[in-house]
Amino acid sequence: MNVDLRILRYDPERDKAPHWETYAVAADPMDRVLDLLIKVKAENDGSLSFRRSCGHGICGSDAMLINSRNRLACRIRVDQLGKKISVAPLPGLPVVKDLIVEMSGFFGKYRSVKPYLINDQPEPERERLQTQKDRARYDDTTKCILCAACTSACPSFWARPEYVGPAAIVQAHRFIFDSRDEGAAERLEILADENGVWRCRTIFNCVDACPRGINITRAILEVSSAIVGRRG
Amino acid sequence: MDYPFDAIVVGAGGAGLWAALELAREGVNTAVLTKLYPTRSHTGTAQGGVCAALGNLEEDHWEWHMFDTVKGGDYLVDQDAAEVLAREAIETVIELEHMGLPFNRTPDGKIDQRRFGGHTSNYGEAPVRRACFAADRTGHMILQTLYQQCIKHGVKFFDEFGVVDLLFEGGEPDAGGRAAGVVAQRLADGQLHTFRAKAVLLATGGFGRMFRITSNAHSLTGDGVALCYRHGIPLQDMEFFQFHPTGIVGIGILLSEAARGEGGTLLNDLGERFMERYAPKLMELAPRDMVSRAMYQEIRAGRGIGGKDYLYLDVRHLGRKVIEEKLPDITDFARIYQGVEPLTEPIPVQPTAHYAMGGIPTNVSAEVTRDEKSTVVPGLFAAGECACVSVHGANRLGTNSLVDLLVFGRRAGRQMARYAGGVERPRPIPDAVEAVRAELEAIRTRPSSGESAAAIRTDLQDVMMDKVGVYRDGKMLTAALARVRELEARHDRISITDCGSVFNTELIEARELGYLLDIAHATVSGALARTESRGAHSREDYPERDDKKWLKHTLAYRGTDGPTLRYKDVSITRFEPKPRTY
Amino acid sequence: MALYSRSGRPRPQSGGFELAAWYYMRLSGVALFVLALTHFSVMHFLFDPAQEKSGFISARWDDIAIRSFDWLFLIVVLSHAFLGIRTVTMDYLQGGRRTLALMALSIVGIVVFVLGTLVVMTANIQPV
Amino acid sequence: MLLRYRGSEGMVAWAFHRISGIAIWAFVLLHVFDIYLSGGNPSVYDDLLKFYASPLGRILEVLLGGALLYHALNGIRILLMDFWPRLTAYHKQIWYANWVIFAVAGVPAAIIILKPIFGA
Ligand SMILES: Cc1cc2nc3c(=O)[nH]c(=O)nc-3n(C[C@H](O)[C@H](O)[C@H](O)COP(=O)(O)OP(=O)(O)OC[C@H]3O[C@@H](n4cnc5c(N)ncnc54)[C@H](O)[C@@H]3O)c2cc1C
Ligand code: HEM
Ligand code: SF4
Ligand code: F3S
Ligand code: FES
Repeated sequence: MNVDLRILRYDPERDKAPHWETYAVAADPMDRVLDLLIKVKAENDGSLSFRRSCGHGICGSDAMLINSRNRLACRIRVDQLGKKISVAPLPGLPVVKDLIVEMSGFFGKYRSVKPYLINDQPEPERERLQTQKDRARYDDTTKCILCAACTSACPSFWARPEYVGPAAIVQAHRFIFDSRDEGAAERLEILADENGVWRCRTIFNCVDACPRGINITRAILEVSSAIVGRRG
Repeated sequence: MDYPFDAIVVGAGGAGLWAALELAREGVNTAVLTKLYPTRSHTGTAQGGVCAALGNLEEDHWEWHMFDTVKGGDYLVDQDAAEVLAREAIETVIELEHMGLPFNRTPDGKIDQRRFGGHTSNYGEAPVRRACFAADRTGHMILQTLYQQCIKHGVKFFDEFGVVDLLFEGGEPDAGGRAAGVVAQRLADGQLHTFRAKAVLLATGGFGRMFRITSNAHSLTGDGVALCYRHGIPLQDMEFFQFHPTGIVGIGILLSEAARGEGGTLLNDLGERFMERYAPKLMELAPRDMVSRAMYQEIRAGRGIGGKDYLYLDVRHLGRKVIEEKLPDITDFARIYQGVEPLTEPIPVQPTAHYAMGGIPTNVSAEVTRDEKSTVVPGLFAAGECACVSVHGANRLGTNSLVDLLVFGRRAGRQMARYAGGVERPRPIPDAVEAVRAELEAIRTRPSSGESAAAIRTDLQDVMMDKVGVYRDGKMLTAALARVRELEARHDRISITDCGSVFNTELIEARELGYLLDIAHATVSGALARTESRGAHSREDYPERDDKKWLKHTLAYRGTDGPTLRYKDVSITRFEPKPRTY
Repeated sequence: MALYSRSGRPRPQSGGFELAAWYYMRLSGVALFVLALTHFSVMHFLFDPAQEKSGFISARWDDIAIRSFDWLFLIVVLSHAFLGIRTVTMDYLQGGRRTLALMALSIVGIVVFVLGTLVVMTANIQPV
Repeated sequence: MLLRYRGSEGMVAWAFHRISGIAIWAFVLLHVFDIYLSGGNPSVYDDLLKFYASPLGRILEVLLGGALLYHALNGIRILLMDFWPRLTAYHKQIWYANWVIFAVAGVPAAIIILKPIFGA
C-alpha cells in the first residue's frame, strides 16, 4: 500500500521555522513508522534526522508525535494508523533538528528527584530480604524507560515547562515505595512543590502515551497522598 | 576543545557504567562518553536473567557454573577467565541488589532464580536454577540501577558524544605506545573534541548490525572494536557469532529463550517437533548454536513453513495463564510486530544474529592485549560485548553476557583506578583531531553522486546473512570475502546529501558503516581460515571439531591488503576438552 | 547549556502552602458539592424567579440561619474559586504579568467578599 | 498544542473542568455584584429577577447549572482518585458514570427551568 507520510521538518542551519514535508512511501501494513522513517532517509532525503536504537520499544529513543499522539515510532504499525500518517517531534520540548528534541532538561528533572536507592545502613553479607508483597508494591514504576512520551504529552507541562513532569515522579515513586529505601522524606520534600506533584491535574494524557503501560497518574497520586499523609 | 581527565569510559551500557561507578568511588576524575543517552544502551533489552551460583533455591556452586561456561563455549574458553566470571558473579549480583536492583523474590524474600539453557548442576547432570531475574526485564533493571548509582556518585556524562578515534602517546600500540585519550564528535553540533586521559575503557557493545536479521540495536556497529583494529590491535575470535534460534521473522526481534524454557516447542511445516531428530534429550533446550543449526537444516530440506525460511514457535499448549504472566513481552512482541496471537496461533520464527563472542582481546583485568603473548597496551581497557576475555569461547550461554558485563566492567574500573594512580597524564597532542576531521570532511564534501551508505549497508547485511550465517563453507566464505572487498571499495566513494553539522545522522551512519565493513572483513577471514566446526562456527566442509589443529584463538590484524591472521593459545586450567554432548 | 549533564532543578521553597491549597481545594470541593447544588436547587426548583418579587429574598433572609448559611457559602465559593483561578493564572502567566494578575485577582476577590458580606449581613430589602 | 494533541477522556474532562470552573467563577462575581447593587434598590432587584425569568436568562441559567453540575461531578471524580489512587484505573468509567448522573439529574432540571419559555 502507499502511505502519505507527513513529517515536520526543521534544519536549524537552513530553516527559520519548522515546515511539513509529505513523502509518498510504499509500505507494508505490518511496517512500523520507524521503518518508514528509515526508508525515507535511505531513499528520499538522507538528511532526515531522528533518534532510534533498539527498534523494539525498549530503549525509549524514538518517542514522537504520531497522528497527534505521543508514541514510539518502533511500536506503532502502519495498519494501526491508516494511509495518512503525520509525524512531528515531541510537543513541549525544544526542537533541535527534524524529529530530534532537546532532552537534557528532561533528564535534569529526572536527576533532581534523587532517582537512586538511599540507604545508609551497613550492607549485609548477602542480599537484603524483601517480601514478594513489598516487591510488588513498586513493580509498575520500575518499567519506565525514560522515553519522555508522558511528560511531553502533559498539558500541565506544556503550560509550565518547570513542571518536574510525570516521568520524574514515576522514577521517584519507584524508590519512595521500595521497602529497602530510606530517602522517601527527601524526595517527598522535593516533590511537594508548585512544580512538583501539585502541578498534576489528573489529565491522564501521560497514561495514554506511556508505551510501557504504566499507570502513571496512580503513581503520582500515591506520591501526593504520601505527602499529605506525612504532613497531615 | 581539549578536555583533560584521568579516566575515560566509552559506552554507557552495563560494562561501561559499572566501570565508571568504580572509578567514581575511587575518586578518579572520570568522563563517560556515549553516543546514546545511557539508558538507551542495548543492555536494557536483555530479558532472561543474570546467572550466579547463589544457591537460593537449590544447591549450586561456582565450579559448576564455570564448567557449564567452558563446555557451552566448546572448550575455546579461557578457563582462568571463566573461573573469575563464575566466582565473582556471586558478589556482583549481591552488590547489584545492594544498589537497589529490584530482583524478583522467593517466598522467603531472597533473590529468585530460574533455569536457563546450558546451566546445570553437578557438571552437566540436570538443569539448575541459577539465573537471577527481575521479571522479564533484567537487563533494563541492571542498566537503570547502574545509571542511578552513577548519578548518585556524581559521574560526569557526555551524552550523545560519538567517539570517532583513539589517541596514543609514544607511537601506535604495536610500537609500544600508550592510550592517551579519544576524539569524540558531539552530535548536537558536529564539533570534534579531544578527551585526554591516562586510562581509556572501550565498552561500546556488539556489532550485530552487519547482519540483515539481528536482535541488535541499530546503534550496535562495533565502533570500539573497529577503532582498535584500525590502530593495529588485533581482533580475537571474530568468526564466532551467535545466532539465537527464535527471532521474529524478517526483523529479528528476539523472543527470549524463556519461551522454550517454559515449554514452548518448535514445529516445521509438517507439524513435527523436529528437535527430536537433533537433540533427543534436551530437545528445544539444547544450546543455541545447536538449535539454530537444526532449524536451518529443516529449512534447507524444504520443511520450512510453506517452504519458506522460517519455522513455528508454539506456546499455545501452555495456556493463557503461563503465556500472559510469564511471557508477557514475547506475547506483546508477537502481537505488535507480527500481528500473531500466541494464545491461538504458532509464532513464525527464524534464527537471528545475536551476540559477538569475539572482539578486542583482553586479559582478566580488562587490559587490552595486542599479540599472542598477551602484551598489554598500557592504559587501554575493554569490557562487555566488545571485549573478548574470552569467557564465551565459541558459543555463549544464555545469561552469561550480563555476568560478563558486571564482573569485567567492575574489574576494568578497579584496574583503571589503580593504573591511573601511577602514571602521568598524557600531554596534549597537537592536531589530534585532524585525521578524523579530514576523513569526515571527505565524505561530507564529496559530490552527491557517489555511493549511498544505505545501499552498501543493505548489501553487506545480505552477504553476511546469506554467506556467513549459521552454516558456512569454503566456497561461500570465499565469495563473501570478495564481496566485502568490493563493498569496501564502494565505501571509499560514499557521498551524502546532508551537509549540516547539527545531528548529521547521515554522516554518522556512513562512518558506522565503515566500522561494520572492517569487522565483517575480519570475521570472514577468520571464518575462512578456521577449517573446523566449533560452537557457533559451523563449516559444512569441515563438520568436526579439531582440537589438535584449532584449539586456539584467532587474532586478526588489519593489513593494507586485508587481515593477517595469527593464533593464541587457550588457557586450560581445570577442564580438559571433551566431546560436547547434551 | 552545560556540555555534560548535571542535576536540574533548584530546591523547592513553597511546599507548605501548595499542599494546603491542594488539600483545601478538595475539602472545599466536597463542601461546595453540597452548598452550591443546594443553593442552585433551592433558587431554581423550590422557587421560580418568575414568581418571585424581591420580597422573597427578604423573607428568606429574615432567618438568621439562612443568612449564616449563605455567608458560609460565600466564603467557601470565593476561596475555592480564588484558589482555582490562581492555579489557572499560574499555569499560563509568568513573571510580571503573573504577579499583576494575581494582585488583580486578590483585589477582586476581596472586594467581592466585602460586598457579598455587606449584602448578607445588612441587606434589608423591603417589598414594594 | 492543546488543539493539536489528541487526548482522550482525561484531557477532555480536565478541559471542561477548567472551563466550567472559570465560567462559574465569573458568574459568582457578577452575581454578588448584582445582588449588592440591587440591595438598596428594590426596583433594580425586580428588573434583575425579570432578566432571570426571561428566555435568555433561563438559557444562561441552564448553561450555568450544567457547568456547575459537570464541575461538581468531575470534582468528585478527581477527589475520589486523589484519595484512592487505585481508582485511576477506572477514570474513564467514572467519567462516563458522571455523564449518566449528569443526564439523569440535569435533563429534568433543565426542563423545569426552560418550561416557562414555552409558555407552560
Ligand atoms: C535482545 C537481546 C536480549 C539479550 N538477553 C540477554 C540475557 O537475557 N542475558 C544475558 O546475559 N545477555 C543477554 N543479551 C546480551 C547482552 O545484553 C549484551 O551483550 C550486553 O548488554 C552488552 O553490553 P555492553 O555494556 O557491552 O554494551 P551496550 O549495552 O550495547 O552499550 C554500548 C554502549 O556503547 C556506546 N557506544 C557505542 N559506540 C560508541 C561510540 N562510538 N562512541 C560513544 N559511545 C559509543 C553506546 O552508546 C552504549 O552506551 C541480550 C542481547 C540482546 C540483543
Ligand atoms: C460553585 C462554584 C465553584 C467554582 C467557582 C469553582 C471553581 C474552580 C476553579 C476555577 C478551579 C480550578 C480549575 C483548574 O485548576 O483546572 C476549580 C478546581 C476544582 N474544583 Fe471547583 N469550583 C466550584 C465548585 C466546585 C464544586 C461544587 C466542586 C466539587 C465538589 C469543585 C471541585 C473542584 C476541584 C476538586 C478542583 C481541583 C481541580 C484540579 O486541581 O485540577 N468545585 N474549581
Ligand atoms: S513513564 Fe512511560 S511514558 Fe513516561 S518516560 Fe517512563 S516509559 Fe516513557
Ligand atoms: S498528563 Fe499531566 S496532569 Fe498529571 S495525570 Fe498526567 S501528569
Ligand atoms: S528504537 Fe528503542 S524504543 Fe524505539
